[in-house]
Amino acid sequence: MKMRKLIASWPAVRQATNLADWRGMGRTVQSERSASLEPRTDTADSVVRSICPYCAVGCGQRVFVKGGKVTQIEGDPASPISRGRLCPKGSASKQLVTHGRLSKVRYRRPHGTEWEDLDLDTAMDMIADRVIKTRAETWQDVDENGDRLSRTMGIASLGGATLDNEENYLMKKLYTALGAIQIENQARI
Amino acid sequence: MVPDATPMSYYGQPILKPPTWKWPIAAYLFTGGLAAGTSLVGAAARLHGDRRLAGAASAATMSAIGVSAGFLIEDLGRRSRFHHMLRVVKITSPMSVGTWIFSIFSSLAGASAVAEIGEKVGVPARVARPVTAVGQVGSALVGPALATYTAVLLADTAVPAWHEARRDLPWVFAGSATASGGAMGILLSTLAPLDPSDGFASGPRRMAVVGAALEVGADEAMHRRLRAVATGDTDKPDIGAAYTSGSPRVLAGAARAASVTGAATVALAGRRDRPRTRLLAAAGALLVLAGAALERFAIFHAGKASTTDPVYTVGPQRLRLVPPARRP
Amino acid sequence: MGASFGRGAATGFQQDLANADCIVIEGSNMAECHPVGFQWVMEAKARGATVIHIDPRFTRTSAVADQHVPIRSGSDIAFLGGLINYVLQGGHDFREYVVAYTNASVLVSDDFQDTEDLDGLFSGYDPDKRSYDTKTWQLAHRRPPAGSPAGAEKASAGYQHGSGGASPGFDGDYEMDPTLEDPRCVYQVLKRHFARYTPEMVERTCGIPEDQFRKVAEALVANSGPERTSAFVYSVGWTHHTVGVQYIRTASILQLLLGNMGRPGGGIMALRGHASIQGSTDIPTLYNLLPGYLTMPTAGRDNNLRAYIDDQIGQAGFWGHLDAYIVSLLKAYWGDAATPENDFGFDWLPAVNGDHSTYQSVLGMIDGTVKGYFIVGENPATGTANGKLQRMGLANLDWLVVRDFNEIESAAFWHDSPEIESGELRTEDIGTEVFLMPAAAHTEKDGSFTNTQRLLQWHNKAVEPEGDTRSDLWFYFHLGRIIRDKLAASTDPRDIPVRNVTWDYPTEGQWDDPSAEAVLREINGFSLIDDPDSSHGGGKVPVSSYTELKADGSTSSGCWIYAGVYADGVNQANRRKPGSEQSWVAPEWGWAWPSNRRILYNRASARPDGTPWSERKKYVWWDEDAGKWTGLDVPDFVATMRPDHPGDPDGPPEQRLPGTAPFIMQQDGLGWLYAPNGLTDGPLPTHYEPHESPVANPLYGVQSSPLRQVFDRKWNWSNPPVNAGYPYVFCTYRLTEHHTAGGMSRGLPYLSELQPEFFCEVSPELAAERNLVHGEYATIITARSAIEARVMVTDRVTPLRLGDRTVHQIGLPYHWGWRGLATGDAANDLLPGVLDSNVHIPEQKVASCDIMPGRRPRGPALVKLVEDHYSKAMDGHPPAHSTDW
Amino acid sequence: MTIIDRGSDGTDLTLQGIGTPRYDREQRVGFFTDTSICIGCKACEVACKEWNDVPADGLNFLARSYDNTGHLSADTWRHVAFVEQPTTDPESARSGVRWLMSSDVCKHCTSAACLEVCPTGALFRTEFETVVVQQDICNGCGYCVSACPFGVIDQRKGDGRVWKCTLCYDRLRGGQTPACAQACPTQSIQFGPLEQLRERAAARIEALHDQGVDDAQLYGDDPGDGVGGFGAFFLLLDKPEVYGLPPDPVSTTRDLRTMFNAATAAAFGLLGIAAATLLGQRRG
Repeated sequence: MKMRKLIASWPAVRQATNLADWRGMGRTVQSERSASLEPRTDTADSVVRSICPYCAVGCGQRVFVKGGKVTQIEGDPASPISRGRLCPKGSASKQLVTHGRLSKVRYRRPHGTEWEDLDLDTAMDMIADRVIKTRAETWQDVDENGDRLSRTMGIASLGGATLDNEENYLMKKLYTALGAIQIENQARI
Repeated sequence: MVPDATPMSYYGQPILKPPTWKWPIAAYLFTGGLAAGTSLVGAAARLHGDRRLAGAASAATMSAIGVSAGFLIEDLGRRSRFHHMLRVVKITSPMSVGTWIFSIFSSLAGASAVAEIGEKVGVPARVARPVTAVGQVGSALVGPALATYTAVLLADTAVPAWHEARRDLPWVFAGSATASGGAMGILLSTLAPLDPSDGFASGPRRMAVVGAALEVGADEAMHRRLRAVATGDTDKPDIGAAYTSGSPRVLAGAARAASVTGAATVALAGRRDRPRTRLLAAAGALLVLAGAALERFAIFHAGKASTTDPVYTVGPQRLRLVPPARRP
Repeated sequence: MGASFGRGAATGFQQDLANADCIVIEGSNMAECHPVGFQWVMEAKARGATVIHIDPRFTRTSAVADQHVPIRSGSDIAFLGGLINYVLQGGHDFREYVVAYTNASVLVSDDFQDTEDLDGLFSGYDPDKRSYDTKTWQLAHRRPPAGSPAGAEKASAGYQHGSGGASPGFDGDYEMDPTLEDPRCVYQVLKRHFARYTPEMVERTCGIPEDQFRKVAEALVANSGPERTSAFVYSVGWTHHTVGVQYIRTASILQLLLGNMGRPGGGIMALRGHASIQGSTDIPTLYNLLPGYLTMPTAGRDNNLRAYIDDQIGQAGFWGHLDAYIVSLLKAYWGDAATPENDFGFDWLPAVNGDHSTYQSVLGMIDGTVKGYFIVGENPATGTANGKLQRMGLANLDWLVVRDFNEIESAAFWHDSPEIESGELRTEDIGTEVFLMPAAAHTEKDGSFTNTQRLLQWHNKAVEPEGDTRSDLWFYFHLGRIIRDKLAASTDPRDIPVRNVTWDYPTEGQWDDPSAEAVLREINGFSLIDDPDSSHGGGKVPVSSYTELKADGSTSSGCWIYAGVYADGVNQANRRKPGSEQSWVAPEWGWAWPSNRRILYNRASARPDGTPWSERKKYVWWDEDAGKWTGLDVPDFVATMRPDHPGDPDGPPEQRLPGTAPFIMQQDGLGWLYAPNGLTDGPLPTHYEPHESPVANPLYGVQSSPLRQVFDRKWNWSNPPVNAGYPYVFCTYRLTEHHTAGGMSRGLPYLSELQPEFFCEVSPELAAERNLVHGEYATIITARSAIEARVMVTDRVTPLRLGDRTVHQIGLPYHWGWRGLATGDAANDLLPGVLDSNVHIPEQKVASCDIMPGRRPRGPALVKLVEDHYSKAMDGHPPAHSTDW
Repeated sequence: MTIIDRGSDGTDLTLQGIGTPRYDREQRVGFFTDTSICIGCKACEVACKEWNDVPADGLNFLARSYDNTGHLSADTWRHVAFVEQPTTDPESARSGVRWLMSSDVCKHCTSAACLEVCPTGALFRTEFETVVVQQDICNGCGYCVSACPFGVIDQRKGDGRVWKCTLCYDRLRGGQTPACAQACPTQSIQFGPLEQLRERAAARIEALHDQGVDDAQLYGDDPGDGVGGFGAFFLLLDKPEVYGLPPDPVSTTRDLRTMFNAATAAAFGLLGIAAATLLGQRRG
């Protein structure tokens, strides 16, 4: 029986049986794979509404996920701003989030010549110690004419425009509680 | 300066993609023609009753077929899928038609060769003999198609130097196949000398000479036709220019020289099949074979050359177009 | 924007550009840098609008514009001033609008002296302190304003109220002349100020032929008035100048005169570069601001909460509720620890005293005062002006934390940088300890961006981050948690705020991510009165608008202008009602601050009596029967205030403004043509040459802005102006294919192959003059450094005729750096650190340079080339203080 | 010029014209690329590559204005061309320069040379009447590469098979818009039923001519051209060759009859000569 099916599926035979396309340019030569093709977005586990991370137009993006991996990022037609469209950078978002990503903490010791490994929790602890130490060493209670400062001029921070509002909020709140005031971001360049 | 896009093209960039085929395909054009020509010699010998020459020719044909198949499969991007060529019978594709011609030709010639061998190892003559004859003559009848379909294959492309030569290429290839067959006939008969009394030996010589003449004549006609297709460009005035520089020019010249001298030498060797003339004829045959092969390579390279310069594509097309009528 | 209208943000939204009859794109290359937003300009063009692009280069925006006007980088005020002069001389202003909604009719005090009188300086200039005393700029009042004494001695406050009105202390009770005849009224002051900005002067200063200038002027005038509106679009092409804020002021004045503010198809569209740069100024990771454009306490001035409030609270308009906003913020920060008794923890806030912007910090690193540095999603080593200065700072730190997707230049400087290559730095000598932490992408975390039209849009987490990759929310939450644990037992008073800060966010997921929604709820704010019988059954109830915030500590709000983003307990930023299923204003997609208004000051889209200016430009109007304002958008006005409301001096601050005052954040509710406060460098924009210009100032004796901030020191010397050593002008810009400093694009194959190499764009004439060969290399040199670029000789860059001399301009896209796939020199290495006095933004869009064919030298020879060239330009003199020029 | 005879149901084949198999279900879809509103952003190039996982093809600075892609190939299925031209038109508001931008793509021809010459049936006419290479069939014979009059399709190095735009065949089967058309910020690339696109293009060209843009021209909208009309046609602002497009492309299959006749004649010629030269001898 398998042989008969094989013979019947041979396009040359199908040219004879399906005279509409006897020249062998359409359905008769369509392979099994082509006949069952479907877009990977249809077979995604989930699609998530997102916003492009690049510029401030704020284009809507749909992120398709399968097996815990991002399989496609394209425009969100529902967005009244972008109407489903994207620029070259926005269209490259899938590559941005999947290509060449650093996934391990890198650590360089003072005067070191190489990157070293460092596990995340140790790194967090080391950074916290350094913040506390530098803050203590450079704390200013009052200025020269006795006006309250209660700040450290030893710690600075740069960045925020590519971050979420919530991240900016926690950063400003933590730095302000620590008395670090030299906080800046791309709004100033 | 960002070069102003010359009106002829986009930064001088070719319009077409160069053919992906490499030298094995050019070689196949020759070996295909050779197989066809040789099968004709073999069949004639078979009909003529000269079984020794016929057997030699059959062997030669089969080896040419083997080499041809090797070339064809070698050039494929995905060699393991060579059998996909038989997936469909497509009359709009000269390559599909050609594949079926090649298959039919090979199976007939193959059957004949197998039967001949079979006879030697015990298959009764009354069974083997007819298969050998019918196979060989059958394949010979398909041979000409095998020789000329490749011309249609090249012509049915956007390659200017090939498409504009579509009326002449088949005759060039036919002539070339005839010459090759004749030449191979001469060589076979020198290796396996015929009975001098038998006038057959002069056949291959005549075939080689007439074939070469046809090849050279058709080639000249092709060049004249290509030169008639103007491009409107100054340094490459017509499509014939594809043959006037680089390897096409060298190959075309060599092909012409080899074919002509080869044919002359064979002609000089005359009709008598004597030891002295046999050597001369063999030398001529080799030259004729060389001429045929070089002719194929010349056409192959000229075709590629004509895709790398947009002049050959845009020029003729623009001259052919009435200046686009200004819409009201 | 803040000084002119009361809020420092885009006044409209991108879709509204489709309603414009004329769009002027200047200081922006919208088709390349905001291509998907540009569809709305194409929509306007399809409806017959005129699109004009004014840019030193002919770019992809110019290719589809109706008119491209090549302009000399750095001369925009001369051009816009010329347009203002054209409007004023011809009386083309939208008179009814101007008289009702701007301070054109207000009289300026007698002792104000204009730059026309003092050859480039305003009255009140103190050359030693290089600042102005704004006493002489004030407007004339019939009676002294309540609160601070009239004309109090005040240094011109910086652009503190990015989004607030000018600093308080005034109210609307002015001496006025509605006929605009009185020589002391703002209209006439304006007329005299710009009288010399004639079309001939514009041609001599900007290199714009007169016919081109007139074409723009006529297009703008023809497309303004009741029936037609014009829009301006700008971006960093304006802000990256030492007089950047004044560029925007000039456009604001022009748009006010033409009556385009607050109206559909009008306004000024500020296009921001990063996904949430507007968000990062609203909830500012900035030194001088607290969330909602509240100022950081200033040492000496704001010694306690009462002083802080009294100094800044507005007499009228919504800045009148400053107390409610600051108290609500303190309640959000300190929670229950903030009580009326301890001034709601006001003293736990650190104080600022002066400019602590990023250049001061970098100089601090070089001088050793700044020891620790966090770089979060930014790349200063190539993205900030004067890359070498940045890298020298990084090399002198004790420790550095970089959070990004890969090893960007700012993380690799210690083993791979131009200075390592030139030998100025050696890896072993660099003592900086570096932590490079992988950051999560937008698909790996929940959160909201605020885009260029003040719209908060939520992006949902799609996948979990892998390996050590974490979101920055995770990083700061856990860093805060660890620090608080380590300081839990501390008795040191400085650690009190660290203990009191509210830090108990719920965490979720396999990496204990703090809930971004919880943070947004805190930003939105709660009413804290535990009202058991309220519909929400007591407990903290999200406030629905900033009008609900109280000053008695009964409400909290992390950012008052974002109050309402969590109205009714729903994350409004995550609303996704498709555009096709709602009006073109699309109010139910995301949430725009303030209070989801899409066009600000939209009261001005109606006549003083509340009826629309025209049927075609109807937007918001007074509905007599319903007794409230209505229209296509949320009215930017007190909903029920009648148009003929006279203004109740004793009522709440917002009631003190009359019903005809569209600019509700301003003290007087008027659009400020003349800005007596809010700007450090003058009430009116004045043309000054860029800090480094090959041309002398044709209008005034003062060459460049007297208040520009310069740091004359090693690695930051300036090119002397009008100097043969640096004869050409260059400007930096972006391309569609790459993103800012390249961190998010030069590592991607699909983008790198579109623009693989750093190139410079030069005109055929300059190429001939300096024999630069198309496709080959050229070296561009300034006092800071020399870089190499492939040469693109193109007609799209035109030499400009300024009177009898020609100015050549060179275009440099600044995306490149030495890490990633597409590598090259960084254009920012050429630039000096010279800042605008209002907002401390460096001048990155114009400077002078020289250019020569061939590649740059490698190794120490590079430093020698730069130094030799500089000393030749200074003909041997040592580096001079650039403020003397 | 042979008119492609669609015949009743396309069964009538004349060697002159090649009927196109008709699928009852789907309507023919295609692209209309209006280059007059293209802003050269290359979103189409990236969106195409991201959807189809097309390999990147090298970092090479071409110094051809903003085009560093060069041309269509096996690894580039959308290519944006940039042409800088000095304008002599005094009235033109531009400062003496015009910058043409156009996103090139496979034309999905009505009479597609690649499809017609493909010997294995790898290339086939889909139910949307687009032309697609079936990667599980193609054995890299390369015939289509020589046959394409536009130089669109090409063999991929290291892979051996040929690749080109599939008009997002898988997306079409899911009822979705091709990736490039969806991404295009100004809808210079418009996707839809071909008939509709042709009407839209006619109206657009009319409007442009009224606005005095005289050299605006449609390229590939005429079913009577050498390839029976394009499935992806263009509105250009200059002659096609300025963009690297052939002015009068032809699918050589239209001359197939003459070619086969010539070959048959030559074959008989060969047979004749052989017979004459070899069989003319009497034995001994």
